[in-house]
Amino acid sequence: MRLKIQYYALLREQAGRSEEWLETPAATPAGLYDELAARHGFTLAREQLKVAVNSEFSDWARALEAGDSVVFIPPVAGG
Amino acid sequence: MRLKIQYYALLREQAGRSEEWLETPAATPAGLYDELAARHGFTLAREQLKVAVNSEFSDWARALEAGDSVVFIPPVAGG
Amino acid sequence: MFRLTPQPIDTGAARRELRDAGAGGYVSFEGWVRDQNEGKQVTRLEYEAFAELAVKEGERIVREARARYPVKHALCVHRVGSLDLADMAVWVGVSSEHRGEAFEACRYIIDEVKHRVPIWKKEHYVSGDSGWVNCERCAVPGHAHRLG
Amino acid sequence: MFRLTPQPIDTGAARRELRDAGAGGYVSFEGWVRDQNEGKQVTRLEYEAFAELAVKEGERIVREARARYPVKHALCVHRVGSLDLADMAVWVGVSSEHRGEAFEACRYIIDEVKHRVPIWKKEHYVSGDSGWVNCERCAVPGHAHRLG
Repeated sequence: MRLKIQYYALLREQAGRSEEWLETPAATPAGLYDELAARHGFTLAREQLKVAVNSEFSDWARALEAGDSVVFIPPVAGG
Repeated sequence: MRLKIQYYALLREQAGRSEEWLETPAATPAGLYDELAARHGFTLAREQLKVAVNSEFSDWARALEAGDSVVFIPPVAGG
Repeated sequence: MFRLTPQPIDTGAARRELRDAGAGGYVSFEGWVRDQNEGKQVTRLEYEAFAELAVKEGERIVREARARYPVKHALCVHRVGSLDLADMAVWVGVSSEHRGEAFEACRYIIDEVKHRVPIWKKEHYVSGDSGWVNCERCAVPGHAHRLG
Repeated sequence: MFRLTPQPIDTGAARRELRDAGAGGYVSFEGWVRDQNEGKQVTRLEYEAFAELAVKEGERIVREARARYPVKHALCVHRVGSLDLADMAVWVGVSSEHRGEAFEACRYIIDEVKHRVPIWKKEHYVSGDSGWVNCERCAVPGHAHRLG
């Protein structure tokens, strides 16, 4: 399944890119993060993050579909 | 004893003046207000007012001295 | 600091007095003249102050706020004279390291100013009538207006 | 309403959007870049947003505030990009008939925005080091900086 991943803040720096398209066997955001954390050496644990699919907050166990756009959201610090 | 009285807001309108010098037998602000209320037809009861002597809040039973400046303070409505 | 002014309040200048390199939060309050009050249509207002005591009491309130909350700077400016609808009657600004104190101190100042500072407000209504706010029920009907 | 802007926040224009003939109280909050945070001397900041979701979530927060408190208007504008010391990072303004609701709603919006809206802040320090706020303890020391 082919997915689009966008990276922000610390994850963007650790991934060394703002986005990528990925062919993945991951069925859920949880599985996808584990795969990407291993590849990019992410230092944030999944429990510290939220996840968005197609620009809306999502459950980690949601079934991903081809073409979905996924964003992992590090602890925010607006204001 | 000669005193200076300044009037504001509703009391100024009811007294028809902003200030006056007055020769009075009143020994306290309480006595002075009763005298002036009778003369000027003030509609506010003394219990609704505060009083200032020489530009500082005062007790109604304070002993007035010659030359004191007295202001009766109707319910305020700033802001 | 507490000031009275017969001129429109210059909020830009007032705000600049609160700048501080260590301040991360800034809260301001503005009181605007509404087009109605207690069911009556208002056309304009007059504010009158016992200036000397108003400034003293206003300064006391700002000092109290600074003693209660660890803020960087706090200032209140109150307008006097004739105001039209939507004009600004009062401005309060507070800067602090963190936002909580700025909110609390700003709220404290405006609440106390409204209750304690010797400033009075006369409302003029569409009906042609007028009245001193908070003194209306006290006064004989029409009395204040007749002598005003 | 919630907006992101890469330009300095125009508070005068934002405030004008909140004018209302029936509003008697107006409360605004500004977040300023402080010269230090958690004991470190800050030289500048970068704010980065996941814009599409940030605006959605920000709009939700403002709608929640309006549902909780009977306010006339409410608006939040958040800056993104590179900011210097004393620059304004975020602005919240609320107008309401009476002041209590404006204070409550303004506080609600800034508190929720800081916790929920996907915006991140990278601090640059006098030491030459830098770090993503709230992620520092999570990250391997120096890691973020090395790749930054």
